[in-house]
Formats: sequence, structure tokens, C-alpha cells
Amino acid sequence: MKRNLMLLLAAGLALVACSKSDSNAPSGGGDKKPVIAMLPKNKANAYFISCSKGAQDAATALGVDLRFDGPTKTDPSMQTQIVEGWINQGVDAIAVAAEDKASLSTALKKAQSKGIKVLSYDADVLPDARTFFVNQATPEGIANTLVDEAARIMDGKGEFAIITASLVAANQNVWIAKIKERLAKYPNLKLVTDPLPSNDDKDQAQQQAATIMNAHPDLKLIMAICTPGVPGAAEAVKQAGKVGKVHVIGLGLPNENKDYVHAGVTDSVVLWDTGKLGFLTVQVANALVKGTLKAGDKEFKVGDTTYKIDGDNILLGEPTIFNKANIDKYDF
Amino acid sequence: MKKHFREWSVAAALGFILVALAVFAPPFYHPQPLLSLVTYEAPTLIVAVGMATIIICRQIDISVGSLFAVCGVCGALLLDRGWPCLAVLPVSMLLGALMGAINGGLVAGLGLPSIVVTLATMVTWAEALRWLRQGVLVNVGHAQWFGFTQGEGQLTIVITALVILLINAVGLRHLAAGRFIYAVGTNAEAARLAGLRPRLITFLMFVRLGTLTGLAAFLAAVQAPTLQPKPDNGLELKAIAAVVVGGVAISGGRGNLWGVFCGVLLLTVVSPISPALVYLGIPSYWGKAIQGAIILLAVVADGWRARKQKF
Amino acid sequence: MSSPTSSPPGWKAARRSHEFILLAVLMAEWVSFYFAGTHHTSHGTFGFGTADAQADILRHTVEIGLLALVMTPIILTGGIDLSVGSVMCFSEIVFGKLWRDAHMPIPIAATGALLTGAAAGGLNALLITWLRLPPLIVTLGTYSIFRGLAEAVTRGADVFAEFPASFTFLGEKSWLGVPVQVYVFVVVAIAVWLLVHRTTWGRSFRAIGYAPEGTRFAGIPVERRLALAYVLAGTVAALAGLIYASRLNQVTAADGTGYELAAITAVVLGGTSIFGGSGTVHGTLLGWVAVAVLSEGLAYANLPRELGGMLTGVLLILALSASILPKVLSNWRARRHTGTSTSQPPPPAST
Amino acid sequence: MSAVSAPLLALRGIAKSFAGVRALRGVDFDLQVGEVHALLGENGAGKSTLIKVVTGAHQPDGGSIEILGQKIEYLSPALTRHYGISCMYQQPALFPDLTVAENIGLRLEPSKPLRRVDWAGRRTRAADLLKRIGANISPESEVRSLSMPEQQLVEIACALGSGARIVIMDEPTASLTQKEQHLLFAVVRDLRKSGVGVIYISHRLEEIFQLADRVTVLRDGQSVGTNAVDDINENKLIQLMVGREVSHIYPPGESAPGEVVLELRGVGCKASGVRGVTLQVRAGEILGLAGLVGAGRTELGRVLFGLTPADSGEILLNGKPVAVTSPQDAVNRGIAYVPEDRRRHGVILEMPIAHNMTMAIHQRIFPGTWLRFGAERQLALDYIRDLAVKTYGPEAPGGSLSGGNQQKVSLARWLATKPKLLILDEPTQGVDVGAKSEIHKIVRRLAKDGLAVLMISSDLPEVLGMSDRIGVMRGGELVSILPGHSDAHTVMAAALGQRGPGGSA
Repeated sequence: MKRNLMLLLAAGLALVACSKSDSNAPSGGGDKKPVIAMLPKNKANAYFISCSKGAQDAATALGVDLRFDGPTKTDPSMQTQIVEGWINQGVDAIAVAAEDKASLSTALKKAQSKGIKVLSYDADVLPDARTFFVNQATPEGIANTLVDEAARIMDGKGEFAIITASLVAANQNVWIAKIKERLAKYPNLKLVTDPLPSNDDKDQAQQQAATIMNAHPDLKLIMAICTPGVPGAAEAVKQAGKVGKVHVIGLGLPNENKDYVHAGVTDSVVLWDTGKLGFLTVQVANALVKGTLKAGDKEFKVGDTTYKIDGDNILLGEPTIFNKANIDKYDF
Repeated sequence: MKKHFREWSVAAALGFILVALAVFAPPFYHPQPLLSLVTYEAPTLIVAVGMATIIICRQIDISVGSLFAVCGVCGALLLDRGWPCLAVLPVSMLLGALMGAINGGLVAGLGLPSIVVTLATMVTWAEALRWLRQGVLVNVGHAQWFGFTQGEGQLTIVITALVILLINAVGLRHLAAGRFIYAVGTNAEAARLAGLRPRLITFLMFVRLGTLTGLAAFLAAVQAPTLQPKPDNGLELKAIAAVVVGGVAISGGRGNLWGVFCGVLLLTVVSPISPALVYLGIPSYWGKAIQGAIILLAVVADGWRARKQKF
Repeated sequence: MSSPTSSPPGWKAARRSHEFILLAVLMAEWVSFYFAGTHHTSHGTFGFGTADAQADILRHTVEIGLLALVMTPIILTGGIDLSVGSVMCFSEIVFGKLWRDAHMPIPIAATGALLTGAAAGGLNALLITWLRLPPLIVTLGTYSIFRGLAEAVTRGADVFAEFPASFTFLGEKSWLGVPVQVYVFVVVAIAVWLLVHRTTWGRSFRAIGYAPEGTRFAGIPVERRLALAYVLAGTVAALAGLIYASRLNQVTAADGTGYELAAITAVVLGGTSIFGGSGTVHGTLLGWVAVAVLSEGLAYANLPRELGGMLTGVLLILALSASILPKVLSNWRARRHTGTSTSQPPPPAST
Repeated sequence: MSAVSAPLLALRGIAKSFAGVRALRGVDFDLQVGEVHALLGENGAGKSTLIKVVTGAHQPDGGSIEILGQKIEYLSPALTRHYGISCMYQQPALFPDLTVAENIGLRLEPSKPLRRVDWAGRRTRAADLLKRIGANISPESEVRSLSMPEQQLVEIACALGSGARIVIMDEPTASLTQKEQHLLFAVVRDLRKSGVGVIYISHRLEEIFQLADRVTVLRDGQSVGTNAVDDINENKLIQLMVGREVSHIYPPGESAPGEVVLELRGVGCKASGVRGVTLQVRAGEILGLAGLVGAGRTELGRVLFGLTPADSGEILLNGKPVAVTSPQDAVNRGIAYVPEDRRRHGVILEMPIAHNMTMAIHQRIFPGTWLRFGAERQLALDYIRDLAVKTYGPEAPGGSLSGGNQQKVSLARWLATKPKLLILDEPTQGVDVGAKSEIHKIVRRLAKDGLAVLMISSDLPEVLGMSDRIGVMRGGELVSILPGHSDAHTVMAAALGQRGPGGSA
């Protein structure tokens, strides 16, 4: 009886897998259609969902096969695991947004050694583990915009705190360094504590914000530099009844923050066009595969738009500040 | 006093911390942050109430975290579609009851060990949720705080949790059905010989825990404008820990809900998100270690007492 | 009356067949993923069917495999250890601290980590044997305290990374086409198999699982046997932590979250009874590989990875009910059988 | 009063099988109003199964049940209460974590779930019932904290309070002391007087002659006769039970005791209540330990085996003082203990016979902890042959054997340790007659080979028949040592604390 049951299950499993293989045969068939794999930090994060939409548009336009996969929470080990799977599947290009650059770079070097084109976007890896980094904005640009915005809201003085993704996130760490540099310009702005990690989790960001408000009753502003952090911090401020006393700014998607901005909890969010980031990433990956883009090039053309290349960084453009006045005009 | 020594000692520890906070950190008692904290943990209390009776019944359920996430997400999706809160609540509870019934059916019906059954359903529901939702946030929007103001919403949630606790605590003590649960937990065969139906009671306990989890999930879902589907929320161990700290014996048949209430409060006060630690000058990242120490201390205290009683 | 010459009851045969069936499931998984997840191009073969893919599946799950191995003796004694994931993480943190902050050489830091794991296992053993507490709640307590300590030491945020190549070879390099950590795993697997199946220690684990009091009455030092199982679990958890740290080249306070349940799943799926006594190490290995291939193979077949978890849950329930079902059926059959026999006139009662 | 003609309970042709083994093969039984009907039979004769059929715990495979002439189609524990059937099980079926009042409440109150629990009412009722049977137990104490006889009294209180028309008592006196037995007997007579029918199961024939009106004997799942107590005598009853005229022949003892193997000087253990025991056991001698249940005999055995180490006095083995602090110690020093509870302590039911037999000699047969299956199998085969264990082979799990054969496995485990001192705790309890005499022969042979044997037994004929000398314990103390040929009366008198010849109480 037991035997029958288990064998039945096994047979069923085999059947499912086989039938699936038929329907998928063309995609893995190894014809001329290039396969581009794209790894977000967290595929559940609205930021990356919006990225994936742009990426899919580019893939459709270019006629490439896009595989967009990643962990559903902060999980560097899962990122590595997925990339190693792609290497074994023999994809043509891999584009990654690294949660942790050290652990992912090893896997990416392996990919390069097998002739797979590697690039990074959003969050860089070690420079020798990829050809290009699609940089959504220069770190200075982001840091300066955020600090200037904070100074404006705080009248140039007072305590503030930073909520970040995780302490290993490469791009966030660069931004934090640049934010600290920029603070020299505003001697009365005081960063009260080390950046608080939220693991790209809205609930954790909310908890961190609540804690820091308890610990520092004079806190005037929370700056969240990861997208789930902004609504998380805003919710904490709202629940603590400190709207107006504690301000919230950060890097956030307009859609996630509209309500808070209109309610006056969040003053402004800063972001670039995430869809365009995904779009450009796939374009660059395709160009690398086709060989139309090589290391050392100085610019990259998509249609009639030209993107500047600074060293090995392909620049997306300047970030936008969204506030009460303009946030309703955007939908992403 | 002597009979409920275990419950009293947890209550005393809680009282001690609360007094210490009153003396050294009066701002802890600012109503708003305190209310937020209590609201945030109210769903845990509801789940712990269900978990306590499961454990009294000599079973365990480690799938509640997944059940909680599934019910929460389904509830939030319906709220997003514009369903009224009063219609979503029963759906969420029914869904919880259904999943609880699957656990209960496998445990009571087939006689499988509950820890393995609920381990399996935990993984299954969690991954199903991940697969179907890919972790995407669900917008609850207008339904936050049931559409009330924040203060009203928070009070509603806290009062609901307290009412659930009260009903269950009284029922468990003063209703024959409540005593049947103890009877089954302490000696299922004797319960059968005394004319009770242990399998049915066990089954119903799982259904009940599922229902309570559905309710708790709904009360958690309306606390923010968006809901993050998190199947690995650790709720099961949090609830079990609170129950164990509250003096319920893992071997069944012993403990009461007032102890569990104290256990939940104690673990809440020292949790990493509680302002208490900050006010007492302890960095919040020690929260989990302190919780762990309290759990271990409670466990060791139980063992020590049992050891002394033996001789 | 049962005649003394009746053939051996099917319990042992049934257990052997459980492993056989698991093997069949594994083969089915493997064959289906081979056909669904492998493709051939002009550049060569890619996907599930390549040696690289197989090696990677092992690399990604070897830590869980190690935990499952040492969980087996514990479950055989009728116990459970929920703390292995936390102990694994805490040992890694100790390793990172010793190496980076105390500037100790890698071998000494690694020894420190292993000792930490052993001590953590010792704490479990002490509370379980000395206070006679149920392992479930003891290890629930240590589960939270070691995770909590890991968070406290790292302030919930600190990360140890960029270990030297002399350490990362353990998790990243291969030897003769087989990842280095697999050799470590094989050594541990053989050791645990021998311990459980070929020594008096393993015999005692089973005896304790079946009848702890009866084992004490046979003059077997139950406490010492239990202590070995838990200390071994702690030590090997630390070893798994080192491999994990080396493979990812980083250590955080979130490492190994949920690994305890994955390990328990592998053990139970492998046919070990959660109540103790019966079970095998090779069953555990099969259970572990079946779950590993399922969860990773799906990605190669372009199926959602989450399906792996769901199928694991279903498989677990089926495996469990399968072991119950024959009993239920035979009872039912026996009842029917005697039901017909009573239709004969009852023997007259002598008065 | 209803018509006398219809019996309170009538069973016709009850049959019941477990996994193909026929436990009951068509049993007839009836119980009249105001009657005490004793049920008698050897272990495994089907008494407990029959009881469980009447209480609805087992569903019969065939036959019919009538209560007051009315045919009952289906019984369950919940329904039996409705029909006025109440049962005291051999092992108290109580809830250890709950109070006495609640235990009685759960058994006697209606099983409607949604009603208020009347705590005060429960307490007064429990107090009343306990008072009526003369038990000095607080209704508020937890059952877990009660001794075995006290728990049995709670069971009696339940039976009394149930207001049942049919009360079943399954070996109620097994763990009772003399005083509590008298309480019980009074309750039974009370019940009979008020028209209740009592089914009384016991092994102790004298009780049956004291209490019962009629007696039915079961053998191999069949009723072999129902008689009025006045029409029958003990010998006839035994004959019915065993199926033949028996005078159990004990193997002759040959008194050639050698050196003193074990000597105790004032040994005591506070935790288990053993006090100041002084005795000697010689090689080749069987020292029987008699006494009532709870006299401290098993406890003394456990002290000697290191399970509850002695905390006063001196233990000398072969003349040398030793400290036995753990069972391992005991095994290493050549002390073997065949425990009383065979199924929990003596044999691991799920493990093969071979594994069971080598459990105590791991160090010797498996040097360096490596298992040697060949040697193990050989040893098991040897003992299976020597002790005539009926099984299909060394790989058969212990649970597949009959009680007597399990006992032989348990014995083999300890003989394999080549002990100097063998402690037997109730070696033939629950063992059928054939196996019993085989075990006796084995034990005698072992003694002849120079083993010192300490035999704890509640079976008085066994103690008298087997022992070279008889030690009698009472209240944790060794009260007298009698010669092997003493008569039953002397031993009983010593055990009960009456002054008798040779007694020194």
C-alpha cells in the first residue's frame, strides 16, 4: 500500500516535470535567442517589481529571454544559490543587484570564467566580478540631495537617524559614506546613531523607527535609504503620534508613499525612474552578449537616448524629488 | 498562592520590571508608544491563548505562523477589493479554521504526531503563499484601523484580544468543556474511559487554534496601510515560548491562561521592539537574548521544582 | 495463540522498503529533472544534468545535511534539538569575532567555534539529563538564547566577511571535481553511520528512544549517551557553520534561520520515528537528498522554487500516513476476518 | 424493585479478537440484582477484555449484551454511564494533573460540554464520598501526589458515587494495604445491600470466598463454569482455572550454600524508605523476600542495583565494602536485577531478542564499542536454547513473545553478565503456569551452579517452595528471617506484623 502510494507520487512528479519540459523546450533549446538572467535583491520589493517591468519591456523589444528571479526576503545565500543555478543552466548574461558584494562576487567570477557576461545594477559587486555597473545615480547625487533636503526640513540643525537596508549592502554603504561627507556642510545636523538595518523589510523598519524615537526623544528626522524603509518609518511616526515633530524622508517609490506624503507624515521621497533602470540593464546585458558594447566604451546608445559611461559605470541620470506638489503625477 | 506558584512568579517578575520602569524610566508609560506596543502584540496574545489549550491538550502546533500569514494575506486582499471589515473577519477566521481542521484531521484522525504534521503543513502553506504572492505587499489602505482613527482602532484591537482572553480563561476554568481539555491532556485513555471523546476534542482544539489565528491575522492586517506577507514570522515559537514561560507544561494537563497572559506581557515588555529596554539603557539588540534567557530561566525553574518534588 | 514458528513480522522489512521507496522517489525526481532541466547547445550541455549542477546542489545543502545527520541520533533517543540552527549561527559569530576582532589565526578561531558548538550542545545535554526536562522546551530556550546572543554580539547588524582564501577554499573550491565540503560531509556521514549502526552507542540511542527507563534498568548510562548525542549535534552544527561561512564568505546573525526544521524534515522523511527508537542514518541521507534535489531541481526545470517546499510538506505527510496506513488497514482487515469467523456457532459454554 | 427474573446484565456468546488472536471465544455471563459475582481466571484468560466489552471500551466481534432484559446494540464509555455501568480499572484511570475533586467530578458529572462547573459542589461531593469510604484524602490534593492505594481509593469513591446499577471492580485489592482492603469490602457489601450488582475480579481466592455470591471461571477466552461460592472450594476453583488438577511441584533445593556473596549491614535509603536492612546471601542459596505490597522489597532491590543508591549502612560484596551508586556500578560488580515491570523495564518490546539479551554486557561482548553481530547472535541462540525461549529466532522483537518468554529474555540478559548475585523481582508475575515452572527450574539450577539469588515475590507458595531462607519485610524494614520450610501462616503473620513463632516484631 505504502509502496503504491509513494510510487504513484513519484510517477506523478516525473509526469509533471516531463510535460513541463516539453512546453519549455524552446526556451532552453539553445537557439539564437539569448537568455538574460536578472537578480533583484528582493523580488517582492516594489522597487524591484517596478524594475522588472522596465526590464520585461526591454526584453520584449529586443526579443531576448528574460529570467527575473530572486529571494523574497533579504537572503545573500539564496542570491548566490540562484546565480550558481544560472551558471549551470548556461545563461548568456547575468545582471545582479547584490545584497552582499563579497559573497556574490565569487559566484560571478565563476560565471565570467564560463564566458557568461556579467553586469550589476542598483547595488554593485566587486569591480573585477562584472563588466559594467548600471548606476542609477551617482552616490554624490543621492547623498547630496538627501542631506540638502534634510537640512531644509530641519532648518539646518537637530538630530536625525538613518535606516538602511543591511549593513552589508554595498550601494547603501557608499551612500552613507557620501552622506557623512556632505554633513560637513551642515555642522548642526547630528546623526545620533549608526545606520539602523531593516533587512529591506517594512515591519522591521517600522520597529527600528519606533525604537529610535523612544531612545532619542528630540529626534527631528528619519532618513530611510532603502525603499521599504520609508513607509515603515512613516507608519512608526504616525503610530507614535509624532507627525510634524519627526519628519521622514528617504529613497522611496511614489506609489508606496503617496498617502503618507499627503498626510504630512513623509515630507519627500527621492528616487530615479526604476522602470528605466530595469530597461537599461537589459539593454546593456543584450549589448554585451551581442558584442556591441565593450569595456572601455565611453557612451551607450539606446534608440535616440545616449547614456554616459563613467569608467565602468553606466549612468542613468539624476534622481527626482517627489513631494506633495508632484507625487500624484507619477505611477510606479 | 502555593498552588499557582508558577503563575505568580511570572506575574512577580513582570511586576518587578514594570515597577523598575516606573521608577527609572517613567516615560515608558507615555500612553501612545505603550498602546502601540500592546496593539502590536495583541494578535500574539490571541494566538498564545489557542496555543496554550493545544499544549494543555498535549499536542503542539508549529504551523500557526504560516496560517497567520495566509489568513492575513487573504484578508488583506479582500479588504483591498473593498470588502467591509465585518465581512472579511469571518472569512479570515473560517480559513484559519479550515487549515486548523486539516492539522486536526491528520493528528486526531490518522493519529500522526502533531509536531511532524504541523511541520509539514507549516512548510506547505508558507511556500504556497510565497509562490502565489511572491512576497508582494498587499494594500489595505482604507481599512487600516477598520477605518476608525488610530486610537480607536488600537483600542478595539486590544480590547478584542482581552475579551478573547477573558472568555477563554473563564471557559477553561468554569465550563465543563474547558475541563475536558485538561482531562484529555493529562490522560487521554482515562478521558476516553470516563466517556469523553479525546480525538474529537483534540480535533476541535486544532480548529479552534486555526480560528483564533485567523482572527489574530485579521487584527494584525489592519494595523498598517500595507501588509507584508511573511510566512516565516516566527509566530509559532513566540507563542510557544509565551505559553511555556506562562507555566503551561509541555507534557499537557497543567497551566492556565492567566499565566499565559503574564508570559505574553513579560516577553512583550522585554522584546526588541519594546521601548522598555531603551529606557533602561539596554540596547535593543539585546532584546532577543533577554527573551531567550527568560524562556530558559522559566524552563530551568520548572525542572528544578520538579526535581525537588521528586525527593 | 500465536505459534512460535510464524515468520518474522514485517516491521524490519517495512522499514527497509521505506528506504527503497524513498530511493525510488529520488530517482524519479532525478530523472524528471534531468529531462526537464538539461539542455544541449553547440557550446555543450547545460542545466541539471551537468556535474557542476550536481555539485552545486550538494554545496548549497551540505549544511542542512550535516545538521540532519546529527539530528538523527537525537531523534532516535526520542528527543529533538531545535537549537542547531541558532548554535550554528552563534558558533560562526564566535569564529568571526575571534578572527577579525581578536586577530587569531583561522585554525584557532575555527577551533574556538567548534568548542562553542560543543559547549552549546553540552548546555542542552545538561538541562535535559540533569533536570530531566523535555528536550523540546530545553532546546526551544537555547534556540532563542543563542540566536539572541548572536544578535547581541553583532548588535543585530555587524557582519564578518572577506575571509582569507585559506579559509574560503572549504566552501568554494573543488577537488577532483567534487566540492571540498562534500569530503567533510562524507567523513561526518560515515562517522555518524558507524556510530548509529555499528557501535553500542547507537544501540543505546535506540534503546533510550524505545524505553528510557528500561535502558536505565539495563545498566546503560543513559545520561552519558544523551549527552554525547547533544554535544555531537552542537559540534557538528558549528562545523556546518564554518562551511556556511566559508561558502558565502560572510557571517551574519541571521545565518541558519530555519535550518533546524529543514534538518528535522530530512530525518523524519528518511523514516526515523519522531517518537524515537527506529530509523536509520542512510534513511536520513536519502530524505535529505530527496528534499535537496526537489528544491533545487525545480529551478532548473524553470518551475517555481516554492513548489519544492510545498511538495516536501506533502511528501512528509504521505510518508507518515504511509507508515500508519498498513496498521489501520490490517486492523480493519482483522476485524472483518473475525467478523466472519463469529458467524460460526459459538462454542457451547460448560456450566 | 424490578422483576427479579430479568438479570441486571446478561452476556451471551461474546467474542473478541485482536489482530487475529482470539481473546474471547463466546463467553456467557450474567449478573443479578444485589449480587457480587466474582470473575476468575489466569492472566490472559480474557477477564480484562470481557470487562472492557461491558464498559464499551472494546466493541465485541460477536454475541449480545442485555441489560435488564433489554438488548443493547452498541456500547461506548459514554453510553455505559447512561446505562448505569461503572468500572474501577486495575490501573487507576485517573487524571494525575487534576485534583481529587475534579477527578471524581469528571467521572460522575454528565458529559455535556457547555455547562458551568460547580466547583463548590464538586468539592463537597468528593469530600462526602471519601468520607463514606473512610478515606483520609483531601479533595483538593492533586492525584499525582497520591500513593497508589490512595488513587485506588479515589477509584472506589467514583464507583460508589456513580449511582450505578452495575459496578465492575478489576483487581481492586492489587495495591491495597490491609486497612484499605477492609474499607473496600465494606463498600462492596454496602453496594450489594442497596441492590447493585458487582462484578468482582481478583486473583486472591480468599477474597472471593469472603465477598462473592457466585463465581465464574474463564479459561482461554471461554467460560468454564459458574458456581455459587458455597458449592465450591479452593481446589476445585484452581482446577477450573488451570484445567487440570495441579499441585505445583517446586524443584528440590539442595542446601549446600557456599561463601557469603552479599552482606548488608544496616542499609537504608531515605528516598525510597528502606531502613536498616541487615542480611546475608550465600553462593548457591535462594533467599526469598516476602512481604505485602509496599513493604519495601522492590525498593531494597533497587537500592542494591544502584537505582536509588543507599545513603546509610554498608554493602559488602564477597566481604569487601562497596558503594553501588548507579546501575552501571552494580553491573560491573556482578549484581543483576530482573525487574518487576517486565514490559517497561525488563524487555524493550520493540527491539530484537538478541539486542535485549546483550544490553547489559555491551562492554564485554563488544570490546571497543564496535558491535559484533555474529557473537551477539550466537549468544542469543545459546540462551534461547538453554532457557527454551519459544520464538522464531534472535531477531524477533521482544514484544512478539508471551509473558513467560519475555521473562526468560529478561533473565537471559542478566545471566549473560555472569553475575554473582541475582536479584529477581516478582519473577513469575503474569506468567502462565507452564513457563512458571520452567523459570523455577532455571532459577534452582542457577543456584545450584553457585549463584546467590535474592528472590522478591508476592506469590507466597512460590516463596515457600523456592527459598532456602525467607526474609520478611514490613514498612521498609527486614523484620525477620525464617527458614525455608516455614509455613504460610508464619510468613504471613510476620508480614502483617502479628507476633508469631520466630517473628521478632
